[in-house]
Amino acid sequence: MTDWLSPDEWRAVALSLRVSAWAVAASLPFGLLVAYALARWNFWGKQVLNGLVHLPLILPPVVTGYLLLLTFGRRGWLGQALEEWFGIVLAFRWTGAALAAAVMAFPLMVRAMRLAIEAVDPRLEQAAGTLGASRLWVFVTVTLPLILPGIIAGVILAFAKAMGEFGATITFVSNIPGQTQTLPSAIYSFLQVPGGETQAARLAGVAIAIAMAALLVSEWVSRAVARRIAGS
Amino acid sequence: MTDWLSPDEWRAVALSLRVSAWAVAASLPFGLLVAYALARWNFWGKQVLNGLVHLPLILPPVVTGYLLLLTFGRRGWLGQALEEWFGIVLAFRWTGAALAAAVMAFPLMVRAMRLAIEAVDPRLEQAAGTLGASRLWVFVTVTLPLILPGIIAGVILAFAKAMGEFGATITFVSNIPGQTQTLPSAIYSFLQVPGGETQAARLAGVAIAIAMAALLVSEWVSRAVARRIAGS
Amino acid sequence: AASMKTALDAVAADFQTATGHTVTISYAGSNALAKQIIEGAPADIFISAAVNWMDEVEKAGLVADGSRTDLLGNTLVLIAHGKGAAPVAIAPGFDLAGLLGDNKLAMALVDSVPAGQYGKAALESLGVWPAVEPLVAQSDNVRAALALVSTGEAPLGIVYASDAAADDNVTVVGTFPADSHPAIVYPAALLTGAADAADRAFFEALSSDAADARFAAEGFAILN
Amino acid sequence: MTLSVQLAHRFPGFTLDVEFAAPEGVTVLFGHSGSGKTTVANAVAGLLRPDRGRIVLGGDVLLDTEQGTDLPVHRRRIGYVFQDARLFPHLTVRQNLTYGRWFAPSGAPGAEMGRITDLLGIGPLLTRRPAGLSGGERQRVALGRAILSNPRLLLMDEPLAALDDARKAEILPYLERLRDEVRLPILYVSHSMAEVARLATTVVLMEAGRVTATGPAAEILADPAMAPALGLREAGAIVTATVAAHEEDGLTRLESAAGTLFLPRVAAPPGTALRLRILAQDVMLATARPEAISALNILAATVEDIRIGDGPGALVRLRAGGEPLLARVTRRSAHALDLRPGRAVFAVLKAVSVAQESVGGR
Amino acid sequence: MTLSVQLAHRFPGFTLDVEFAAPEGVTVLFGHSGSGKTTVANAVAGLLRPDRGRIVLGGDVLLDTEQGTDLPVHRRRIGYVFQDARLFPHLTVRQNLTYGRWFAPSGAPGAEMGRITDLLGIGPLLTRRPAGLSGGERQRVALGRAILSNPRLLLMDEPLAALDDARKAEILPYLERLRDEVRLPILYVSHSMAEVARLATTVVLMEAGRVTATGPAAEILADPAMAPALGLREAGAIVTATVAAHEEDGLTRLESAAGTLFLPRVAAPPGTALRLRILAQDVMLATARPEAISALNILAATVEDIRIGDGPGALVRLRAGGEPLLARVTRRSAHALDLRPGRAVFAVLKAVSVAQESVGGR
Ligand SMILES: Nc1ncnc2c1ncn2[C@@H]1O[C@H](COP(=O)(O)OP(=O)(O)OP(=O)(O)O)[C@@H](O)[C@H]1O
Ligand SMILES: Nc1ncnc2c1ncn2[C@@H]1O[C@H](COP(=O)(O)OP(=O)(O)OP(=O)(O)O)[C@@H](O)[C@H]1O
Ligand SMILES: [Mg+2]
Ligand SMILES: [Mg+2]
Repeated sequence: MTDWLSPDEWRAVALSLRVSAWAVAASLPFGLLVAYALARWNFWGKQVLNGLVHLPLILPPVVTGYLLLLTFGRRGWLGQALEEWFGIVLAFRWTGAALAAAVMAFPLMVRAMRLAIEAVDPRLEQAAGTLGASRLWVFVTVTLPLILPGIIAGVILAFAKAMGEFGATITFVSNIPGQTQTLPSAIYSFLQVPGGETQAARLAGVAIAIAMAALLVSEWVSRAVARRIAGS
Repeated sequence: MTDWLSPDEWRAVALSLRVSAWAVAASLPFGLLVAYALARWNFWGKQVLNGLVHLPLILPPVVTGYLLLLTFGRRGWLGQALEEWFGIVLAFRWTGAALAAAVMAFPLMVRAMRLAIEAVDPRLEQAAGTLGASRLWVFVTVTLPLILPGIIAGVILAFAKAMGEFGATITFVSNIPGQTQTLPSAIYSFLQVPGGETQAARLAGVAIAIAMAALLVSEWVSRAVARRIAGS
Repeated sequence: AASMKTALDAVAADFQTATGHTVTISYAGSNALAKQIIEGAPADIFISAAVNWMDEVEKAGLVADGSRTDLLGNTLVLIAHGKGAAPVAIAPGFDLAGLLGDNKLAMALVDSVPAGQYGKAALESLGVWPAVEPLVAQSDNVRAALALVSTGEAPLGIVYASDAAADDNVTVVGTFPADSHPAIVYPAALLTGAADAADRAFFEALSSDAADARFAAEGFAILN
Repeated sequence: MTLSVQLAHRFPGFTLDVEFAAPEGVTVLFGHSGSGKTTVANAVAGLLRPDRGRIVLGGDVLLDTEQGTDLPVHRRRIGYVFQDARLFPHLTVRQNLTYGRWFAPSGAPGAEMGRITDLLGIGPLLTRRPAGLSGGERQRVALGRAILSNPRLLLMDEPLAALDDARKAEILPYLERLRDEVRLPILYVSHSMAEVARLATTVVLMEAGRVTATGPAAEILADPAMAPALGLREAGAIVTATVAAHEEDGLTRLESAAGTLFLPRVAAPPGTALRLRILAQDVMLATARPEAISALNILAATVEDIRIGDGPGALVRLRAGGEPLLARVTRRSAHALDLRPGRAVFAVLKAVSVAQESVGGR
Repeated sequence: MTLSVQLAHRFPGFTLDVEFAAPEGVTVLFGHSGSGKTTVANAVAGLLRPDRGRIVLGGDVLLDTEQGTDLPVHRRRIGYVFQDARLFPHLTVRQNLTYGRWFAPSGAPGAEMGRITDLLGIGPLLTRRPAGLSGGERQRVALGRAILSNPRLLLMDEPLAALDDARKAEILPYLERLRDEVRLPILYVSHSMAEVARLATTVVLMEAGRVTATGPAAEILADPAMAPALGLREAGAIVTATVAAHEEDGLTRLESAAGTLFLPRVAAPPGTALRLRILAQDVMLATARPEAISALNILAATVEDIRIGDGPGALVRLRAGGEPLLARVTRRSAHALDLRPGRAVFAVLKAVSVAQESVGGR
């Protein structure tokens, strides 16, 4: 088992999992908030926020990575502030890779959740209100369970994207084995050297297997939720 | 107007628009079909299809581009077939760039549409059935109008992704000014030379402007549809 | 530069067995690495595939005084798809366009990626660039250009000799004269952040005979 | 066109097992909440595939699980008015109404749009979308949509429950006309005995997933044994009468085997045969012909049977000139008047008691 | 706790402009489909913000558009039974029922879960999810959910429309008890005159977005001028009576100013004051005391007024020992009996005519 991947490769697999999981988990609350705001609220600058969210999709990943480097790098204004005030260093750490993956996956996550929120029947939320639930409680007890399939869809899209993210990550946090070398970076490295294709293919296989497993689990959960709502 | 972008850059802008528009338009029917199948049908290999659709998200774009090259290239089995039977050549043409963009954008498009389809109340479709509409007509007259916001979301996500797609495109169809040099390729080139940042930023600005315009239009259409359904 | 992975990994492994120090190498495009270093990357040694990006780092004052050295060189070759392709005589005015016909010439990005820049300069100096220019398919790196030839998508390509060596599906059909393009140089330098002796030791080790053998095995020219 | 239905289906916790035939006219499915009425309707429409069953409409097999026949929903041509209206939210009211038209075979007679919208009072809503409609408005549009789709069978699941009495009174005669003129068979789910009595040709009584009684409406409604199932207040007999004349003070004189009856103006020309539903509780009994009383209809009758229940009441079956009648009196009165089979009595009935709703064309 | 409502709102094509006060007890909003009943209910619940208006519940200002007050929905504590049930599809029936509990202030009295589920007959459904419920089951769960949320005011939008008569008859007494024991004010939207008569303390009659009449139920229902609006069949008077004794043959004797009345067993102990609704069409008039007749209740009365309409009928207002009574007879009978103000007559009323539904506690 352990011998068909080198220790560096194993570390890349583990790192990719960690980076993707954190990227998804940490961006989930923000994604939900932004999706809800875009779906339900009217506020000044809504379209600007909407555009910002989509930005990582529109720009070549390298550009996004470069912007991240300029903003969150050691010399970047936000990067410096984070380091000074909270001691959080993103540059050239796996946390930075997670940030890059989260940013790249954010538009996918938000869109899926937003679609789901827009499909919720507001009359059910009204009913919850008349039963005494405040807006927040309505969200937690009615909206949230009803959009669960959308959340799952958003999470799985984001996870898949995070697993495959490469351009922004390597530009922002480089390709340091064991620290920032994710599966896609490792694959890239192999593709850069003569004869590396087989090894790249092996790693791609690992990535695919992980993503498929996540996909199957998500489908299964989604279906269980849908079946419950459709009545036993 | 014309002088702040070079002719080559103008061509890149025009090409990016053409490639993205075609990528979205051509994959729309397939996306809809796949989304419908995944949302509503139960068939053997459903999870395999689901996995395949997500593949371009999981793999580093370079790998996707490489696989496209192996499949749709001149020597690729599908590429040869297409050329022999239909005279369609994808390699080194803008059509190939459109294919790459479509493939990369496909998972986003399908997910959005699938979520929308899953949110349609099947009781309305049943009602249409009792009124004499066959499955296809039910889809056209009831399901389709009701999932319009989802279709729009899918289209705009796909369009944005197509505008930003770089890795798979350059790997598959290379970068030939006027033929396959899209905006992201041009931006990438600038970032490869010291001091090219300003020029890259200028092009990125163009890409952002185009995508924002598309985004605004889509939001506006979506809202009009939603308002109509919510009762004038 | 990413294309040095095989050789450099071996050098690092040798160094580790010899000294017990672990070397961490980050392979990425020279431009990305340079920018990262300028933005404060915790790097000790920078090996660039192009002179200009080392210049940038030097301009930023991040190169340790006097440490910059031209570590490796490379040769530019014309490759063709398949085994045993007929050699092409590369000389001023040679009919490259004619050889290509309707097909493409695979190169790296001619304005931004070093291998492409060298290639373009060579073709210009040989006077064939104007005829070939419309036929050039530019990839974002040499490996992708190689892949185009290797798969037969493009019949001919211009890549480094070090890349061409390992691919069974391509044949080197000609080598560009060294004077037809600026010297291909991989500069290396100790960075100002590099403090300890181990950093220096590895930097020295890069120029050792053992390292030279490793690099030479991968097709690089030893400049130092 | 007869509809014959035979179904067996299990939900967790509920088992349906019914068999009935619905001849021409209106067949009312009557039963408590949760007795399986909607489930039957869904199976007939093809929205639910039962575990086992056979459904035949006028010779066409819609479903036969044994032979594997299962006509798809849209080929059954069954207009279904759902318990929840299910209007298409993206279409205007007019588009909802004409939706079925697109698919109806051309050349079929079909109801006119204008007539239906007038009848249902939805003319002013035509350009609106369903989202802003009131509950009753929705239900009326749904009714119109089903009728206008030109079906071979109308399935109505409590179509009038959300409507006020005045609106009901307007729509019921129209449904009668559909039944009688267009000869459209109708399967009608209802809780309202008044609607049952008014419309039903056939009654199917359901209880907990089973049919407990089925038969022509007149028989079922006049059967004292059915009174508990139908609700005591709703027990009554159906008397067939012919319109004799419309008198100038607004009354209509009808002749029946039971005797002459005066009712408030009946909207039917002289000579028309009508079914009158006379509720047991609207009939008083007297042993001597009452005089100086406001009741116009006093029929001589003979007691056939007395059924005394647990409560204070007694249900008396009478026969007046061959027609059955039911009267509900107190036990105390039954005793005081010495009612017993064979006793000659007078059935006293106010003209206004037989409401328009209980007069149905035949 | 009084609810006072004053609202003005415009939808395209519909204008609402109402003002009424709902004192303690049940206030019934009665009106045709589309007259604006649900719109009023939504505004009271806080789901619709009207263009202008002021809503005050027991001293608390829920809404005052002039002062800019607008209490959010969840702080109004108004239990709302919607016309469409709106159950939460992701929760079980039990979770739906207890949903409001989480938010109700603890210590408030509150209805018991077990009692409510028994009453509504939804005990066996507790572990199910709403998707598979029948129409009536849904509505019952919605009713239970609203009651169990421990509200300060119950808003009910046709809560019983989807229910069969038997189930209605079970639930109505419970609503009466809520009204009388818990002293929960109830705003009740209904099409059913029987429900109005049974429950209403106050009636608000609506027509096309306006209030056409409002007042205590007894007055509105006994007002002959209201008969057209209420439906002729539903005109009737309300008589206050006290339970005197339960006799052994199942009848209950009641004493009222109008005289002694016998009704089928009334579920109230001797001494209880009751409101009886006596429909005009259930009252016969005689100029001589009828003998040998099954009717047990014969009251001496005096004609006060005769109102002759367009049709064949006449509505006669009587007074029997100070209590008002209404009788609906034909013009022909009015003529034959020579009815005119001041004439002494006997009002004949069957014991069984006053159904349980029309007997309300007071
Ligand atoms: N999908 C389902 N899963 C489980 N039970 C179901 C399902 N559908 C219906 N039932 C149950 O079957 C019974 C019959 O339901 P149905 O809707 O046919 O009743 P109904 O007679 O139409 O009642 P109502 O008058 O209240 O509408 C109900 O008890 C209901 O809970
Ligand atoms: N959002 C809206 N836009 C336009 N018109 C509306 C809207 N909501 C309600 N209406 C109209 O206002 C009128 C009153 O509606 P409302 O729902 O209050 O009626 P209702 O008295 O409850 O009727 P029903 O008994 O049929 O439920 C209706 O004619 C309806 O079409
Ligand atoms: Mg039902
Ligand atoms: Mg309403």
